[in-house]
Amino acid sequence: HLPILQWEDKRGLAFTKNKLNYSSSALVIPVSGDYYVYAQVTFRGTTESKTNSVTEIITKVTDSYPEPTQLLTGIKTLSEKGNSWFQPIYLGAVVSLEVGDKLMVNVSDIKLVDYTKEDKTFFGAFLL
Amino acid sequence: HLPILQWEDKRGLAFTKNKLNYSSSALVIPVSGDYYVYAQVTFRGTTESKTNSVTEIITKVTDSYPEPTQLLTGIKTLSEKGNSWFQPIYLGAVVSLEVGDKLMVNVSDIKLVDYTKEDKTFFGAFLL
Amino acid sequence: HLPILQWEDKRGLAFTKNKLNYSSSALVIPVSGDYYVYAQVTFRGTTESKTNSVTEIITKVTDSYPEPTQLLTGIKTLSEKGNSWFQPIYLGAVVSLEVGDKLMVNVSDIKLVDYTKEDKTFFGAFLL
Amino acid sequence: QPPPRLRRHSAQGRCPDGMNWIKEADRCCNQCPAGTFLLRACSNHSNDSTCAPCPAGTFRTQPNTFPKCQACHECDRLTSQSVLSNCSATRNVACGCEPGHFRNCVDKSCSHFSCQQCQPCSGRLIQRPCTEAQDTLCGGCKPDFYPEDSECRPCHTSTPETCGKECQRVCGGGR
Amino acid sequence: QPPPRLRRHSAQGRCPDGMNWIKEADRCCNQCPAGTFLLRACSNHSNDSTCAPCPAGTFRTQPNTFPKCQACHECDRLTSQSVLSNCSATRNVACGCEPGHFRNCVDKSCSHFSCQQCQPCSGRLIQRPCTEAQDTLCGGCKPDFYPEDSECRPCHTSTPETCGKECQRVCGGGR
Repeated sequence: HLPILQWEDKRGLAFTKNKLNYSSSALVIPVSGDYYVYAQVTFRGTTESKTNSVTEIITKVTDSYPEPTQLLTGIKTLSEKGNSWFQPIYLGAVVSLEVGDKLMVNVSDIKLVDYTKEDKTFFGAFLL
Repeated sequence: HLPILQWEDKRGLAFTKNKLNYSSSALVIPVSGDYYVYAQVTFRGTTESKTNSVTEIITKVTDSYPEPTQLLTGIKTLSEKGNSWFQPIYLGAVVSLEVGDKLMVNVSDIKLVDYTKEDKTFFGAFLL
Repeated sequence: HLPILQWEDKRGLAFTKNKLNYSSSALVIPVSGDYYVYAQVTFRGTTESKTNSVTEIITKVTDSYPEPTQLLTGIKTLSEKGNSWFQPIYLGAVVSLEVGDKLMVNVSDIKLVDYTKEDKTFFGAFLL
Repeated sequence: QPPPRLRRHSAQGRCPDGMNWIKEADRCCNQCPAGTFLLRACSNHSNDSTCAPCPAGTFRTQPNTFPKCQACHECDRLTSQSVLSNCSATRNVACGCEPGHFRNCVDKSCSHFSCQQCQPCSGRLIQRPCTEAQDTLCGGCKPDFYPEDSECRPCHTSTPETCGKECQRVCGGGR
Repeated sequence: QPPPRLRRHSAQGRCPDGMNWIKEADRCCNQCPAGTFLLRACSNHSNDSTCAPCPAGTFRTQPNTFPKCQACHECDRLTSQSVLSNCSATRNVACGCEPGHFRNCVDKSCSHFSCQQCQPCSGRLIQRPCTEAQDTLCGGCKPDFYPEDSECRPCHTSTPETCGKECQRVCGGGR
């Protein structure tokens, strides 16, 4: 599977509440229901990065099932000229989740993720 | 008008509830109010596609009014080098809707819509 | 700081309610709480625009604090071939806000913002 | 010895193999086999859940207690993909390339690919034939073909005037 | 003369300098100094708020009554940025370029930049040295170097056959 991103859940703008906790790279669903789940990843690279596409996937893992489910996917091919490039991908939608489900964000290449500012790459969910 | 996309509303991750039903390509509003409406379309093509832009529009149709209203529009010009390209467009916002209003998604070219996986192209709404 | 966009808050699809008012380029928070804040800016230019990137930032200003806080940022480098180009950037996330906080949208270059249609560039927030 | 009530809760999530904790039933129930989904949780008199087959266009590859099956993917006709194996109740569709095409991967994991026509190596030897994964690898010119502007031309089409050094070397002097 | 009760509310937001209106306390409280955040609002008996230092990795540059500090940014190793000054409780990290690199701004405000290697001006005079803000500006050829296909070549490497007009002009005829 594609690498999983790790997230800050306390410092700066980050927060968790109502038992929707973050643990080992995942948001853990405390109550079954419909959630609006969203994430933005800003990818960035240089001419050396030699990448022709970037992908962001929000995935659901259920303990009792051996395979993760891909909930939302954003894939963008790149044709950048400059020596450095930036490409944000935002994803968001309503999904039905069960208590204990884990939400994670996978990316095609962790080295290309812009981790430098909290307002450029973020991940969250709220119960409807 | 631009072609209207058809959607799956039962299988896999798709679902409808609280009488927000899907019929003939449209989500039908059961209760007047403010809704967060969103849609992502992943466009994809090859060098033969010879397209220089893609457009996604979320439209509202009211039975009593002859013209559709464009609620949200995403337009992106393309300058892709590779022999195949991918371009997702996400749209989302709060709009005031009346009972009976129909929400649809129009695209510039249906052939360029990536229909192959449910996590790449999706459409939904929820009452605030 | 980057230029601040001004918005229409009454005509067409635009509206404000529940005391979440718009005044001097900002949405003013009436009640402390967690809000889903979002904005899309469609940038457009011509070959003469000679721009190699566009940036959209949703910012928070608190009267009692002299510096604005950048909440959400979307930056995209451009490598457009055609004589005119379009590039939408959508941003959205949950942020904790206090009564009296002001939300604004800054952009890298106001001349490049497509203000011609209300469905292409929009800004909003709702209390969870 | 934790109080029995507690133990019942602490059992949440830890069920014997082949069984899952079902919140509605507040107990462990048998998993539904691959290719089916959970129609109704087991009740107090039997461990057996009521399972139903995945509707057409959906699948489940593993035993589960999900209320729904997963939607099958589709192969992308626009990029000349072909169906290697149809979606079944227990397996997603598998997509490959039409004959005479190879996979041009968009991303490293090649989960996104377009099918590109294999190059014909006209007038050349085929060093490595086209496969699903790679384009044909063309070698040098075939016998009775001579190289000119990165192409291989048949000797018989050359004329004394047009037959340069390379042509003569390959096609013989008796022109 | 508005009724007193109303005036108390109208006082909301207008506190003396160095104090902020705190809704929970329903009164003005002292601001917490830069580098700290508001742990607990002041109570009725004293104006003093309870402040706590910003945890590691966070900062506040100004006096405030925020419940949290801001998260420090990080410098971007992938684009050869270097730390000019670390994040402290009162100041965000400051990023620049590693030695021998200059800032290649992505946007006008240069809040996004990648660090590009300074060009070496091999065989040329340096008209303006490389700085954090700009690449080296190379001038004409150094003494004993002659220009050829937009490069400067050392005279000693030229031979009578290769020493063209420019070479002779610079390196002298006595080749």
